[in-house]
Amino acid sequence: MAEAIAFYTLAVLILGLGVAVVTTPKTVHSVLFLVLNFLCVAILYVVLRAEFLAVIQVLVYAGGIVVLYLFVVMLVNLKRAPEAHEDPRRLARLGLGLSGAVLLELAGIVVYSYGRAAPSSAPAAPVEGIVGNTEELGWLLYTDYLIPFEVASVLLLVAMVGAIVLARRES
Amino acid sequence: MELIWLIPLLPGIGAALNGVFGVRYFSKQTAAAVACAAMGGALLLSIVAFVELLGAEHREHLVELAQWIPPIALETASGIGAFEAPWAFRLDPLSGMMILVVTGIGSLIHVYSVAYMDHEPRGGYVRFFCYLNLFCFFMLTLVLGSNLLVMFVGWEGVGLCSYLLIGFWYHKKSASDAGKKAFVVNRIGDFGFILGIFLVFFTFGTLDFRAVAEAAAGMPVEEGTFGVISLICLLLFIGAVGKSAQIPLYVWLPDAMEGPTPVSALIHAATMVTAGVYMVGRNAVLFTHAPEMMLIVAVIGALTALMAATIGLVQTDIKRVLAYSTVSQLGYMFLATGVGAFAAGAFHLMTHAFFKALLFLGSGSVIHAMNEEQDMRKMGNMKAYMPVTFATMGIGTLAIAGIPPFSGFFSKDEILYRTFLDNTWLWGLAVVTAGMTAFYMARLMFMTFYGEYRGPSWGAAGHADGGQEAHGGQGAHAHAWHGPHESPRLMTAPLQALAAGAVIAGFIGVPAALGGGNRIEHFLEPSFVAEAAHAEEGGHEEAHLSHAAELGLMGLSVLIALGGIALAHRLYVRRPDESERLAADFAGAHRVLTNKYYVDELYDATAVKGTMSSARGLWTVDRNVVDGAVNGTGWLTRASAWVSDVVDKYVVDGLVNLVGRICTEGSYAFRRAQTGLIQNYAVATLFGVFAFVTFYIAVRYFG
Amino acid sequence: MLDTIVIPLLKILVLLNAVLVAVTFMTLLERKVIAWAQSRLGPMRVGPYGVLQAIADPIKLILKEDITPARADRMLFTLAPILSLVPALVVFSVVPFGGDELFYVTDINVGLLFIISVTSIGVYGIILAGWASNSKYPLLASLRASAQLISYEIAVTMTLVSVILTAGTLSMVGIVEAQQESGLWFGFVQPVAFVLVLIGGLAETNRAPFDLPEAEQELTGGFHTEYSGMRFALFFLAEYANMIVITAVVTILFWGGWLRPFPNVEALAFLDLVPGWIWFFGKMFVFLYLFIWIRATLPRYRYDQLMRLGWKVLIPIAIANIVVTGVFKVLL
Amino acid sequence: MEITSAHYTVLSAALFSIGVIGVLVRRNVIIIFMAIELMLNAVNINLVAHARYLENLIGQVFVVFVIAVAAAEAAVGLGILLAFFRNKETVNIDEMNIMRW
Repeated sequence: MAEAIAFYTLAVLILGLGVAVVTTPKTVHSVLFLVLNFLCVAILYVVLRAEFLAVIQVLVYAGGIVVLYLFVVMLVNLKRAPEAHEDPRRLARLGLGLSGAVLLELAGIVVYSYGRAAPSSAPAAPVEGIVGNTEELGWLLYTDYLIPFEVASVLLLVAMVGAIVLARRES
Repeated sequence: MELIWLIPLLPGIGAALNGVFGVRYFSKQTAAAVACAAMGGALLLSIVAFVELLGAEHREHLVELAQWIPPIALETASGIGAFEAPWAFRLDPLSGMMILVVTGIGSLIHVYSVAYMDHEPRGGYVRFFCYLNLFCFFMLTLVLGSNLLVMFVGWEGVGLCSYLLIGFWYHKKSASDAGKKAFVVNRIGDFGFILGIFLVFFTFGTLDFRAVAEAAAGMPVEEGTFGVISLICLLLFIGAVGKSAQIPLYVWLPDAMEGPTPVSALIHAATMVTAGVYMVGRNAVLFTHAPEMMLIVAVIGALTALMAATIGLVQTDIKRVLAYSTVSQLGYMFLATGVGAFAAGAFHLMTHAFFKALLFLGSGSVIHAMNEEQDMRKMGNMKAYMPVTFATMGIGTLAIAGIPPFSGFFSKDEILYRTFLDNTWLWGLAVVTAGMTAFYMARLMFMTFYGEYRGPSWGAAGHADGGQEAHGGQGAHAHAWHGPHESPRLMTAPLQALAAGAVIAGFIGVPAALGGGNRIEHFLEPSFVAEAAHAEEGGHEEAHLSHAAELGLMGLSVLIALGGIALAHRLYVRRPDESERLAADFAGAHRVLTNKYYVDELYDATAVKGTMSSARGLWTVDRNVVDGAVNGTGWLTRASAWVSDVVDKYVVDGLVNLVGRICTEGSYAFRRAQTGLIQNYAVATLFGVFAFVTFYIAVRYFG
Repeated sequence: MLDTIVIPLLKILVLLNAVLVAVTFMTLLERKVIAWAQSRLGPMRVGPYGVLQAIADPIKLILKEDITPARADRMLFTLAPILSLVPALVVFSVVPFGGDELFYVTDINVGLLFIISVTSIGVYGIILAGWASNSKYPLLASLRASAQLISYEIAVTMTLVSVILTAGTLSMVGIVEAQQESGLWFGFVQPVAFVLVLIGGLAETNRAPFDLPEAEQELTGGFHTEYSGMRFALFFLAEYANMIVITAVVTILFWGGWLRPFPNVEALAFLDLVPGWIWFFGKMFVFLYLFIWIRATLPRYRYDQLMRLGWKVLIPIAIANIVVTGVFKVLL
Repeated sequence: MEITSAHYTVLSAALFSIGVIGVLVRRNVIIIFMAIELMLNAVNINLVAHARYLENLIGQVFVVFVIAVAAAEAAVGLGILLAFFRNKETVNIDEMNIMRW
């Protein structure tokens, strides 16, 4: 029951904020909604017993990536409205319709298939309730997924170098 | 004897020096000195080598310088053999005699040339000595070569030098034509020679003379048959015929007189033309194993001797008379070899070298004195002007006529004697020839040196007259002619030396009938027989007549010779008009002889014209048939190309253009898709997702 | 029901009030200390020795007119101070003031990470404040501030990694317990980390000598130039709350939290008579005093020096510290 | 009223679709980037939910990588954006078509 309340509240928030991100005309507001969206997602992670990911979500997404967006929004000092020019050939409506259609299809598949098969219920929460799985995750990351982990770190290094090179002013 | 390789090499070095540096840097004196020094050195070495050879127990010495052709596997009659040829020189009695002849007479002629060619400008002078030295180099290589291939190098080399020297005055068309003629005619012979070499290798698996001789000695004598040895001999003899100017390839030699006189003396009298005889002698063992070929050789020799002598009877050009005389004498030598008297042939070769060189040089002296006049009809009474030349030439004439005790008598008489033993018919021809020889030589002497002076008067007028037949170099310098005169010392000295040789050379071959030991024959004997055969047949007694009969034959030939001289004296000294009457009486025969039996014309009409007309015929075939075929093919190609073109233009190009058109037209439609709007592309991607999901649903839930 | 909702709510209530009260008195303390440092008396009028100044100030701020600039982004202008304060307060939910469950709201297993991540949210308040003011100085100040915060956050987080390595847990309670087990405060084990965290903490709270965002001489008052009244008070609260958070964290991580000195030495067992929370607040007070002391003593950094210090000194040292710690951890 | 993984899946799909719509409809590149982040988050929700329901931590491991890639993408993407903006003074994607020629 509590989970249901949490889920539906968060779901509504997440979707609503998502829509707000996409629809808000002002970029800064959009960024703000995105942060809130991510925070809600983080809370959803906590609901899903993924505390570590929740914290990481906040730390990396909210504290890092979105700050970056905010910076860029502020650095991009536009003299005219960002979406002033519209190419007549763009197929925005078709895209909208198609995404809607895909969503409906996917939802249909999910509902239909879950309606037929016995829906898998969440396993019982661990007794301790509050003990998380951070250590377990750490073990997995540093043993079975060591190489992907290292690759990801190299990717981040490359991205860092690339970003610096790209953003640096030609002197 | 170890240094015999230096004998050919010294003139070679001389030629190289004169050829590479001399033409540009040497003065006349230097060039002459180099050439003469080279020849002198070669002569000295030859003498030393010959003396050592005489003292040696085994009179054969082989010096192998280097590998020339490394062993190559080639098929022979007896399986796979190794074709190899070393640079090797062999000194044995025959080659020893030859090198003495070549270097000795060569040296004298070099000395003679120093004076004779004095009128030449420096470039030509040096060139002449270069050629002369080169010739000696090749001639000595030919003589000393221990195998057929080395000999062939010399053989071709002397051919080349002969060509160069005949055409020495190359601005004169007749001279260059004569050079080419000599070269081409020699090629015919060389063709046979090299085929013979191939066959020798194929048959015996080696080219070394000694090895070939040993191998051939082991084979049966081809009596009455014409086997492989006979074929080899035929081919080799063809080569010899070309080089030694025998029927039918003698035509080049008279024309070769276009060259300078020393050249005629050295190459076309003393040395090169005898190479054929030498080569046959070298392969004596082969020839003795082919009796049928021996007969052919003898017959051809006898016929050549007779024919050349008859032509010589009526020639008026002093050098041509000598040329035909040379051909005739070469015929004698082949006659000798043909009857198995190799030593006699070689003996005659040597004596002939002396007296014919003497005669040529003498004639050169006369020509020199007459300011390049060669026609005997314009000479006369020359003995008054040039006694030394007259005396020496007289000795030469007596020698060639076979008057004892001059050298020609001994050698010629030996040949006649051996021929008589073998074949009386041929002996008859040879005796007739001997008479003719005496006649035309005496005629030459009488026309030149006796009677009244018939030449042009000297002074300015004479110069123009004499200049007509003069060589190109003559007109180049303003040398005023002051009438006939004795030649300088440098020219007369060799004449005297040769005259001495012509007198005494015969004494090394005094026949037994005259109390001599015929030493030359015994000396040369090892060269003409295989060692095995030599040991085996050492005690073989040859058929011979009694001394009395032999003396009778000698007397007969001397008598005939004297008769010929007497007739000439009557016709050209006492009653000169009678000769003209005779010529008029026998106008037809005289014309035939004057025109050398029309052989040149015959060759021209057959060989040359035939070649030309067959070439023309082939050309016609080529134009009509081959070209027609080619053109037909071309036409066919063009026709098919036209068809292909049409197909290509309308079918293939149509397809290609259609594809292109489709692409072009299609691109007008499709290029609208490239809007540069990333989102449109993303929409396309999304459409893919949509299509995929739809398909999935259709298959999964409705399929 | 009681355990899961009522008790925590009560705890939160008490904690919030305590923090807010503490903050008000912090302002007074600061004014006093600085005054003493400058041989002044500080506030003396309100109450004895000016003690009641701590209450007068908030009242003044609340009563002041709340001005919103005409061209400001109203929504963000309102939201910014809240975004600034809330994370600072939220952090307290995982700060244990004593070993007993009574003294903390919750103890999650990623406590330290939680603190780091939530503090990182605080930067939004500053950036949005600057942006929403639609004014040049606040915008510049906010950009400076956020850049500074992000830079030093990296250094601090990396430094904390070494502490986590030493403790072997992310839980705040667990870290204190680890110090009890080892018998040594981590301040002695990780002195370098302590200094780094202290410096980083100064920078993160925009305290002198790193108070660039509020540099009056350059920016007329920093990102909150356009703010007044209650909204300004919220920023004020947030700053001091952050100070308290930093001191609390430093206390917990390096100085044993509620533990007495030398917790394993039996001879000093009499020190246990003093309750743990008093030890805790005592230590915190020392650091708070240190912060004020530093402000009164040190001059301000230049901006490029500040960034250079963060990126080229602190971060490399932090990384080296991690490596050294890791090596010792493996070897011992 | 039990919450099953289907709920999370539908939530994920919906958030993803919102992201897709954002990418396709908006012309501001920054917002498009953010929409992409939304899509990534939708994926993450799905992964975490199924990690829980399938009792398999690999889903969470994957999320870590997704976040890392998202961070890299944001850094490079925004770097490109800044470089582009310096040259063309625009963030409108309809004006970013110079590569078309």
